[in-house]
Amino acid sequence: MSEEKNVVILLRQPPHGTLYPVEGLRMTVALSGDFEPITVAINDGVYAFLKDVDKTMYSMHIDFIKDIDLDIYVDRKALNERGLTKNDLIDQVEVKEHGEILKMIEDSTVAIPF
Amino acid sequence: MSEEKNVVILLRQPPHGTLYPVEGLRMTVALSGDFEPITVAINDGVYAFLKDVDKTMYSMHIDFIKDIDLDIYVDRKALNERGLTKNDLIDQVEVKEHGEILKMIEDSTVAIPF
Amino acid sequence: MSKKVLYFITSEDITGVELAMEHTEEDDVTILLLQNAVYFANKSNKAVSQALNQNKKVAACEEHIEIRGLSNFISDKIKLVATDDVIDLIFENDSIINM
Amino acid sequence: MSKKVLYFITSEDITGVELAMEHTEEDDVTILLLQNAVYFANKSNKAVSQALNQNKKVAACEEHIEIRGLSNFISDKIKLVATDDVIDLIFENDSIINM
Amino acid sequence: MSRLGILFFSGPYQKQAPETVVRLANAALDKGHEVRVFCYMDAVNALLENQKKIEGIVNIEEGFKEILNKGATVRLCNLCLLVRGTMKYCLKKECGDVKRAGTPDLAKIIEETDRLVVIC
Amino acid sequence: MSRLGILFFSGPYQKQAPETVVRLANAALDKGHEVRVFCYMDAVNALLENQKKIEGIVNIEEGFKEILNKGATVRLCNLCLLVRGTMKYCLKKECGDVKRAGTPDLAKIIEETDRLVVIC
Repeated sequence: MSEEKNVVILLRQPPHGTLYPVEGLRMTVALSGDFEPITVAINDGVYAFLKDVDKTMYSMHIDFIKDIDLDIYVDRKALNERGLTKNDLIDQVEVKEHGEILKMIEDSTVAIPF
Repeated sequence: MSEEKNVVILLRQPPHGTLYPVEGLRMTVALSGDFEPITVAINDGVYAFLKDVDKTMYSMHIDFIKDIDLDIYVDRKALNERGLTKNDLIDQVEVKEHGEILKMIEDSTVAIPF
Repeated sequence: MSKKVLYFITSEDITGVELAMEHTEEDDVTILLLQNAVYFANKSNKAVSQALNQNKKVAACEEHIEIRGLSNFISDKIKLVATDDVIDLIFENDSIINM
Repeated sequence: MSKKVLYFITSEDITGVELAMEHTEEDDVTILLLQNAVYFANKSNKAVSQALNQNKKVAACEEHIEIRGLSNFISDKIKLVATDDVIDLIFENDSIINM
Repeated sequence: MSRLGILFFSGPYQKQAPETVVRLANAALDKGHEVRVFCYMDAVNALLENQKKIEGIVNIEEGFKEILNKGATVRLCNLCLLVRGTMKYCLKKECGDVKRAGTPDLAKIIEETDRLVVIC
Repeated sequence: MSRLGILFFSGPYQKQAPETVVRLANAALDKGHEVRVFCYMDAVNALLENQKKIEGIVNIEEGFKEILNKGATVRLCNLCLLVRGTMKYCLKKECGDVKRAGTPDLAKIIEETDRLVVIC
């Protein structure tokens, strides 16, 4: 059954105010043994990937996710709403149009929000 | 010093999704020995006083607050935004215009949000 | 390949409703509101009203509506479901978008 | 009787900023943003921009801005305050509206 | 019979989530389904022993004992317990199939169940 | 020298609040102010013993030990501890002036301090 499951980890909360985003990324890492989870940042979740944000608690998760060739996508709509651009973000994430983000969520069979 | 302090308990969250409103009313009760705290419901806090809401967890607090002649005020603006009217609420609360609610908050020296 | 998708919304975050409304028309989408998300069922909520106008299926956990005293304030078009029915909905749908 | 009032905002609830903006002009009002409320300091936030345009005093906890990497995205008109200054602000004001 | 996975994040007496988890689990078990719960972050504290019963408030410990008794499995994030200092105080195996686990166990739950719901 | 009251509601490792409480208390104490903290709802669990140190994560138990050591008083809502089953596992009086209290003790804190801040 596992090959049929598309797991999406949805990061929607900002880093540092809660431990949710950190735990979400830790979950992506944990699920990567059995699935190919996609990490998708929407709403305030996009703030987790600013260049200047303190990533002490989760940089190792980002590195691990990239080392095993999994993707982290960021919703351009959320960036626009916050006056942010691709250049404000770290290189390890990929900015996608809102429609593409929707498609990823639509195609998931299990979506887990953090 | 205590006679100078106007304490306002601000209920802003809906009942039942969290224990905050219940704990807020319990706090009003607890503070009533030393102060005359005013309880003010704004935003989703107004839902706590619907006639039909299950008040098992906090009806005793409301009764106590009224028994010692303290007031519970509800923001009319918050009611309007939610399509609610005075008639939808229990008799123990008093609906006030938004301006009057603001005045109560302005006049407080300690405002505690729940 | 049309599938049945359940938006399982338990948080006070309207994003789940918005995502459901943007979901492709090809799929059969149901929005299920639980916990404080049932406040979105209030007639005065714009996102849910719009979803109903677009003939999206919107359901709400009856017990969570009732303890909040909301029965009189929600649209007739919202289907109230018992906890039992929630379980059935979960298994009837092919995928679950949790929010 | 004018007094100094501090809106001490530590939650992701814009209500605190809105209440501060509606506060009587007679008092000397400062809006202080901490924790996730510092995201309201983002230039794209309408409520805080409006408060600044009305010449309200808006301060934000510098450390909370910095760990979030927000320094480049906030208005120059927002005063960044160290934790030490937060303590001074608390005692300099006559009353505290927590939100 | 189908298998339901449930993930949640909240401790008891703060948010409604633990109560909802218990209700849904009970309903699923009563319908003959299998139920596997994963407790992440504060949710691990929902399984603490000695939660005092207070009238009018649903006791979360009892709720979990009930679903464990009906055959639900409950897994507690190890690291979440460790940082909170509550490792030693959770319900014991006499109560049913409740034990500490790593985050990869959630992967196992997702793999071995038909649906996963998350209670925020 | 002034007196600062601090009220908060969140347990450790979920929200930033306990960390902010520790920071503000430290800053106030270092400036020579008196600090009194009241822990309500989940916040009582911020004072649990044996919180494991993890690199990169601020240890909340240590933070509270530090401010207690500097003379802060910390009061824990009794009923909140009781329902959560964590009554017996909090920091002991050897750590400083930390003890269980009723909600009326918050009234006392408000009365006896110059300002009360709430960390949500």
